[in-house]
Amino acid sequence: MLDWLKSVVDFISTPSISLTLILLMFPFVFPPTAWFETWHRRLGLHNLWTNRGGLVMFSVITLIFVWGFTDVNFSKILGKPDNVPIMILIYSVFFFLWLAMKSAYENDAHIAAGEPVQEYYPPEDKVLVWPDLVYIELIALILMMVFLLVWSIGLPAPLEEPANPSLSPNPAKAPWYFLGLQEMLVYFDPWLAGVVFPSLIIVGLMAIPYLDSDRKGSGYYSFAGRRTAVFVFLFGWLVLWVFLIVVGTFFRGPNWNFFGPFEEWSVTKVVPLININLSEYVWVKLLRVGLPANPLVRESVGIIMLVLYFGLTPVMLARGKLRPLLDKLGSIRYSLIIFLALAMVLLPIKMYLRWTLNLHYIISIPEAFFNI
Amino acid sequence: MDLKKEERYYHPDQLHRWFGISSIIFLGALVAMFGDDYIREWKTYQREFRQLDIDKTRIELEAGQTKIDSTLLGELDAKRRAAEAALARQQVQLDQLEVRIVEAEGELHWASMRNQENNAERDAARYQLEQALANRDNVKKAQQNFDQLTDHGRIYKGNEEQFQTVVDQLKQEVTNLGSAMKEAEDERSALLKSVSLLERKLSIIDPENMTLGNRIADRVRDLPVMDFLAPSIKIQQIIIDDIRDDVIFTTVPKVDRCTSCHLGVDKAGFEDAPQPFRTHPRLEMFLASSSPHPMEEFGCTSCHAGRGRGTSFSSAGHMPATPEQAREWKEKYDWEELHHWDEKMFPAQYSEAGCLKCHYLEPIIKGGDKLSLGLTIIEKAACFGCHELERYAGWRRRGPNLAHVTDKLKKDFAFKWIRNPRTFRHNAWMPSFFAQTNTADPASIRRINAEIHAMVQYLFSKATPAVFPEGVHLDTGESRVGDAARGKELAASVGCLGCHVMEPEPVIVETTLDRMNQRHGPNLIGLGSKVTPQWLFNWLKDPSVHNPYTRMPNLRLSDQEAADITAFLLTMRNREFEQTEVPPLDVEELDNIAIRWLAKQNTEEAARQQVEAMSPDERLVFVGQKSILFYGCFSCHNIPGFESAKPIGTPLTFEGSKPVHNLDFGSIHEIGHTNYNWFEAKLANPRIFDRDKVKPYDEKLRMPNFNFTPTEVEAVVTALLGMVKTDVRPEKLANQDLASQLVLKGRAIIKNHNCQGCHIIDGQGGQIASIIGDPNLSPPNLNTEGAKVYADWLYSFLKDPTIIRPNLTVRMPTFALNDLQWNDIIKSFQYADGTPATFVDLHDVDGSVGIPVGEFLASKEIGDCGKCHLIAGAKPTGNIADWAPDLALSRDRLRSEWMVRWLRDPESIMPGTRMPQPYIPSKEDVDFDGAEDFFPKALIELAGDTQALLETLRDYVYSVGN
Amino acid sequence: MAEKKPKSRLTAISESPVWKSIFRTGIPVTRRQRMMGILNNVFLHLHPVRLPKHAVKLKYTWCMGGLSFFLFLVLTISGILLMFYYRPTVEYAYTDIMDLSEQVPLGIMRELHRWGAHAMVIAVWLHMFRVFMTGSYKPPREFNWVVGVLLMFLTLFLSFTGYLLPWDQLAIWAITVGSNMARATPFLGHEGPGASLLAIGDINLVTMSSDVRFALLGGRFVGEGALLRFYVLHCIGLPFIIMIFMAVHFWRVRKDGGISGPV
Amino acid sequence: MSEKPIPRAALNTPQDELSPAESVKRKGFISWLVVGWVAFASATGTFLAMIVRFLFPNVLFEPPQSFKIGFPDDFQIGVVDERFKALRGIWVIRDSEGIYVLSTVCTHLGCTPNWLRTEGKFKCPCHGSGFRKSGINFEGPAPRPLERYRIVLAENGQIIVDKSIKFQQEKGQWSHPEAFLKV
Repeated sequence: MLDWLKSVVDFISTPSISLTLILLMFPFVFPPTAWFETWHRRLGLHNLWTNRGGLVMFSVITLIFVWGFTDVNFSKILGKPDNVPIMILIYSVFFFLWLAMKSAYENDAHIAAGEPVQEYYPPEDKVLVWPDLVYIELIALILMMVFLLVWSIGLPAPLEEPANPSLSPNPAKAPWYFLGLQEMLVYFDPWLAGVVFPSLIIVGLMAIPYLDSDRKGSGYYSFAGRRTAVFVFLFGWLVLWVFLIVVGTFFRGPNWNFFGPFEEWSVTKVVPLININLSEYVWVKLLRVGLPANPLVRESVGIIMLVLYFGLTPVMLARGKLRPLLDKLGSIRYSLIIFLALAMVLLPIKMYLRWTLNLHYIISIPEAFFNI
Repeated sequence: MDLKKEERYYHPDQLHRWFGISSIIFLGALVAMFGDDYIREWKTYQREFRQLDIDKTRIELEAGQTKIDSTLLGELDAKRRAAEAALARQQVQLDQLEVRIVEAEGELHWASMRNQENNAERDAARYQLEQALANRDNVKKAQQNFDQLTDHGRIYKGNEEQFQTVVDQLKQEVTNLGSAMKEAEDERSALLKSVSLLERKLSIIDPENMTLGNRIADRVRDLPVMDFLAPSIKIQQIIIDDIRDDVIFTTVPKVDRCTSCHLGVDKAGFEDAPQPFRTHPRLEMFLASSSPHPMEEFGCTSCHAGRGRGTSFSSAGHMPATPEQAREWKEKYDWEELHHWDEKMFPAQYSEAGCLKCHYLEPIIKGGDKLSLGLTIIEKAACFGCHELERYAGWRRRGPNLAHVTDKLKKDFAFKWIRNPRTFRHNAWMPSFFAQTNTADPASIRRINAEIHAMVQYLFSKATPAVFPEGVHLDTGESRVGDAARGKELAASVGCLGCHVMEPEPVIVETTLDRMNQRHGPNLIGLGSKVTPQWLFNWLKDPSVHNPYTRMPNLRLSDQEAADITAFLLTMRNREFEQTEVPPLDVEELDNIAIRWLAKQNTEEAARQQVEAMSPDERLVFVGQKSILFYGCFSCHNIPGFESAKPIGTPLTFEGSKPVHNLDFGSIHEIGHTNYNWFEAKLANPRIFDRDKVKPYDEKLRMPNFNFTPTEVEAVVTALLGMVKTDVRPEKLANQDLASQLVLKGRAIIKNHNCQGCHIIDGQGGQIASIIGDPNLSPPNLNTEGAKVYADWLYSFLKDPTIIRPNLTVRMPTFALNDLQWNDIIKSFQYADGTPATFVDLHDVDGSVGIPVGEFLASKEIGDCGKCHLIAGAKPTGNIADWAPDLALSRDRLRSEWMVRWLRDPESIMPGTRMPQPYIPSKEDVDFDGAEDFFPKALIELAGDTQALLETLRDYVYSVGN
Repeated sequence: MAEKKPKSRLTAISESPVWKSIFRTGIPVTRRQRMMGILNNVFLHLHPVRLPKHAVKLKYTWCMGGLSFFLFLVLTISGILLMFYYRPTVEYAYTDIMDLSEQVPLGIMRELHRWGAHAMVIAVWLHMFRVFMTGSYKPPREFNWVVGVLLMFLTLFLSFTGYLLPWDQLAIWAITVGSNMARATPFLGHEGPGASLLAIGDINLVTMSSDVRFALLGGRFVGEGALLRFYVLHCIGLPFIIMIFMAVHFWRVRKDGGISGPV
Repeated sequence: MSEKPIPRAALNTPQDELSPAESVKRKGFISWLVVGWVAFASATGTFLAMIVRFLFPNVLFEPPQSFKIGFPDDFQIGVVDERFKALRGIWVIRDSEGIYVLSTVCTHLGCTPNWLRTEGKFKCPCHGSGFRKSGINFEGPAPRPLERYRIVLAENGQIIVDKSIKFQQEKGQWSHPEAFLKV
């Protein structure tokens, strides 16, 4: 029974399955539109952000970890000193997500009832910084220090074999906070996954205040008034960053093969790694004429597709559903938002293309190191 | 503008102007900074060298082009044109083929992709199957899946191969069509190969031969700021990890950037180029990758010293060979001596100093003649007697034993000799201690005379007569004085001149290693004024009686021979020396000296009383003892009472590494402030640094004067400079393998006992041949000795030499070496020739077939060995000068493999030997009617097999006398 | 008055000229003293004197910004101490780290530093999360959000540069994988798209030894040069930059109207 | 706080703005201002150039890129020689026609693949890229084949490998005469 359960978990953890599940669930958990909101309520998912919901989430996570520690394979991964931060990350992300959403829902209720939000105090109702703030800060620091000391005493920092450039460990992993990027590397070339996407992340984050023209919802937790913005942010942060880190840390083993949490990290594991470029699909598989010599002709399909993706989609959307957005933001801000969003969505799209079609590159010009 | 209204103090114009001006200056300063960083000596040299290389390549190219046969080239061109035209006629066919190839390749690509995909699936299925088998779960399904994919794989692979064949065939057709063209092209490019290589080189380095793009790039790539992208001008650097630079706290790998300017140093063809581009003069020894010292493994400063990291003329630590060169450099390179870096470059004349730190085990360093000479002089002059030198730790005193001096000399002679040996023998090795530049004043002379009297007294009072071993018959009377004329002949022929010269007057001969061999022993002049006949006779009979550690060997002279030589040697006298007066002993001075010595530990008054309490003779002995200690006579001589005295000089083991500021230049400013300038001056006149100094006598410099010639000074300085603290990792040092060490251990004994005075060993020595006149009557060349003779034969021969060549008058003497030393010598020969086995069974002669054939080949009609060789005692028929060893000695003496090697080609082993190559019949030689009548049947069968026939000859030789 | 004596000694100290010269306000008991205590202290001066009530509620702030700064201070102090025992050379780096756990007194400093760094990364992320969820990036705080994003990036880069210093397999391979992305930088990396366009004639200008990765590593692969460069960046370069941005960040918090809150 | 005096300079009153006539009059200093800013901006640019240039040393203390590996006969036909993997970062492979040298750097992210003799392929442990013995990639994320290095004969018959010159298959460089040593 337990073995069966483990194999189910292993199966569900496969990125293609788990990502699909998450993508399906995500809009219902964080409804970006009124339609989803209805279903969100109907499914009772709003109960997640209550004390009871929090307790359930906390219990489930703890249960998984406790269960994990009883398993030979899972405990090996969980027990790695440098993976401990991930556990802390998981706990704290869930806790603070719950805390933020709970506050937001409470505030939403207040707003709906026409009352001031929880954070609201009349302007004249102020407190002196000494000693309240100074004091809680001091206590927070002391507790943080205690936390660090206990962590340090309980867990020695890792030190592996001396550096050896000719012997790469299997798998060789980046620091955990970059494992999201490393996971992207499976699907994109380094120049995209390692350079362009991180730059877009930074630029996109910095652009947030300039793109989000909605002035409401500043200074208090809220969801209902800015559900789309929160949805996009949480999608980027939770799914494309934290989730990928968790996958990269816990589920990527030797040869960068995927391993379920309860699976043994076997170096001999073989999965069919078939990579077919879009050009090969077109010219070789479909037309059976072999690849044209000229790279631009060869990759024309991919180039056209990408141009359409980035060029046509915004126009189509502007004509359709997103017309109000365009009107509200103006064309520059609108294009920027759509571009960033399309780039963000390109990642899961490419993942699915890889999983379903074994698609290697949409555009593949290795001569110029230009692969997408 | 109303400043007050605007609440301003400065007028904006003023501020803007100052801002503008300061910004421009700032910009200018930054640009100047880049300029300053950019202009470097080595860049100029690299540009110049490139031009040099271009010019050279152009000349080579021109030469190459003229060498090409133009008619042949024309023919080939025509052939190619024809092929081209033929190919053009088939263009349609070609185009069709191209189309078909593209089509087929498209199919092939598809098929191979399908196959690859299937393979990937199959490998994964295999893993699944393995997992299933291990877990005993779903095996059947996994097996089925795997089998199916495997089956598919077989089909897909076949499919792919099928398309591959089609593509290959089509391509083959294209190739066939173009084969004539390709052939023509190939022939043409083969003809032009050397030229096109040069052309290619020029297209890379010569702007005139570059494409436009490359010419622009050539200009741009070395511009300031840009020059990190793809510079053509860059610092060249060699890092050598196992030769280290000492930075006191630790050592760091050597880093040599010399080749940033010395760009042609490792390339042949720049022998006549100006510096710094010239090719190294000994490329076969250094820098070339096939040489023993490849550049990338040794760099430059490992040998030449200097600061390898330096990239400018001065900062590299260049040092001029002469003051003229220094002036020239100052003018040309703005040279100044590098400060704050001890290890400056060796000036050109001292380059060889660099060899020693790795080759320190070699008594004679091949290719380092000056260094070897320096070391030999150091050994001969016995510098290590007074100066501790680790290299010579454990070496014995080099001068005569004075424990039995009374047997040999008179006091009179001793006084005059000590005062200045050169008055007796113009080239004495014993240095001059007295009346040097710092002790020539009357007071010093007075003291010196008294001291010499005292030393002589000490020596003669402590000496005892030599004790001869029981049963040794030695003459003690004068009756044995023989015939001087016969003695002269004997001395010339028996081998004395291997180690001694007889030069009554100074001769102008450059000091070389060969000359040092000849001057191994003293110049044999004036002995009649020096020694007693008895002593000389006894000494010649057996030198070890008087000095158990003497290196003079025993020539096994008969009593008559010894007497004759004695008589001859005694005829040589130095009348002038004999007539020199010995000044009387100055008793007052003697007392003063004694008091001064004693007053060092006591009050003056007590010292005086102590002296007064001594008898006159005691005073002499006391002062004599103090003086011997002061001058260090015991360093070279065995003197009773000083058996364990310590050396008195500064240790020289790491003299080359001594910081210059530890050398006292005194008031000598006319020489350069470097260690080698100091060494030069010191060796030329050891007292020079006392000039203009006021010192009591016993604090004056007392190193004696060896009267070195400039050549000798240079050689010794080379050796001294080489004595450095090394940070060379063992793997880089020379002679770290056991074989080399064994070779060199023996070679050291060989050098010490001057075997090379008579024999040629390692291509060096054997000067006695020039005195004997005929190399064939001289001691043999010992080339391949280790491979030649059996170890046990050699051992017994060296212990007790027997006559091998009866026609030689020169004799192999008996050396008083112990068994360990003999073993070292024998091993040295063996390891040098790669035949280290000690015990070898004598060759088993095949008596049935070999001997008769060999005998036939050696017979009078064919080889006629008996013409020169003794055969079991039978005298040769030929000229006595051509006599050769008795063949009967061969079997016990000569190794069987060496014999065959020797017989095959004697000249290659002993250049100049009179031994001819024996006649060995070939197959054709025996291929005539009636050959059976002439040749033995066995020989005819073997004919053509040189090795086998040589072996029969050897076997015959071995059979002689057995 | 005798029973009041001990108290008066304390007051005597707090009223002594020395005390007053250092702490100008005395013990903050009165309202005025409490205000002046904040105003007169260079460190506490980061805070305003008075705050809206929600700003002292942990449920609102989570204290993540403060903790990030505190962790930065912990890392600075422990980092400076570690520098006394650590030499950034390929010979010594690894063994020095080993000695930290084997012989250096309180070598646990390394654990504090490493885990503190991880904690700081998490704290910075959560801080950003909180700021987003409360919409605090909205005007007038847009620019401070930008600075905050830069600070987050710098935090990651600081952590990344520190990751190499133990010079073990974990370190060298994490940095090899991480820094190899740099060689694919468009135009600036020798294996990046467009790099081959930067050529004149046959001469490629962007090569293995002239691209952005080389500038980062000081060599063509992760070796001695990389160790030293990462050390310098980790200990001097990045802390210097991050401190400048932190100063701007804190300054702007105050200048943009203090902590965010509902109007 | 309104009782605080406001500096006059901070007041943007209409009088402060320059009339067109005034601005013409001030042309002289405006050009100084322009010169100043241009010079200052260039100087700042130069300063940045200095920082960038400083990051690229003139020499490298890395192992030499060109080295000898022995004679052609030292290598057996059909064998992937791993002797130089650790020290030099190359595989030397001899086939029936000659010898070529492969880089041990995976073209994906620079890990070091392993030669699996039984499977006849190079397999990268980091992300699972696979390469054939020729260096051609056939599985995993590697975007292109392994690189080959320049290989030539020295005058004494030894093989010289020069890692500073590399040949990429996708650029068609493997047919270059120095990418392959005919034996």
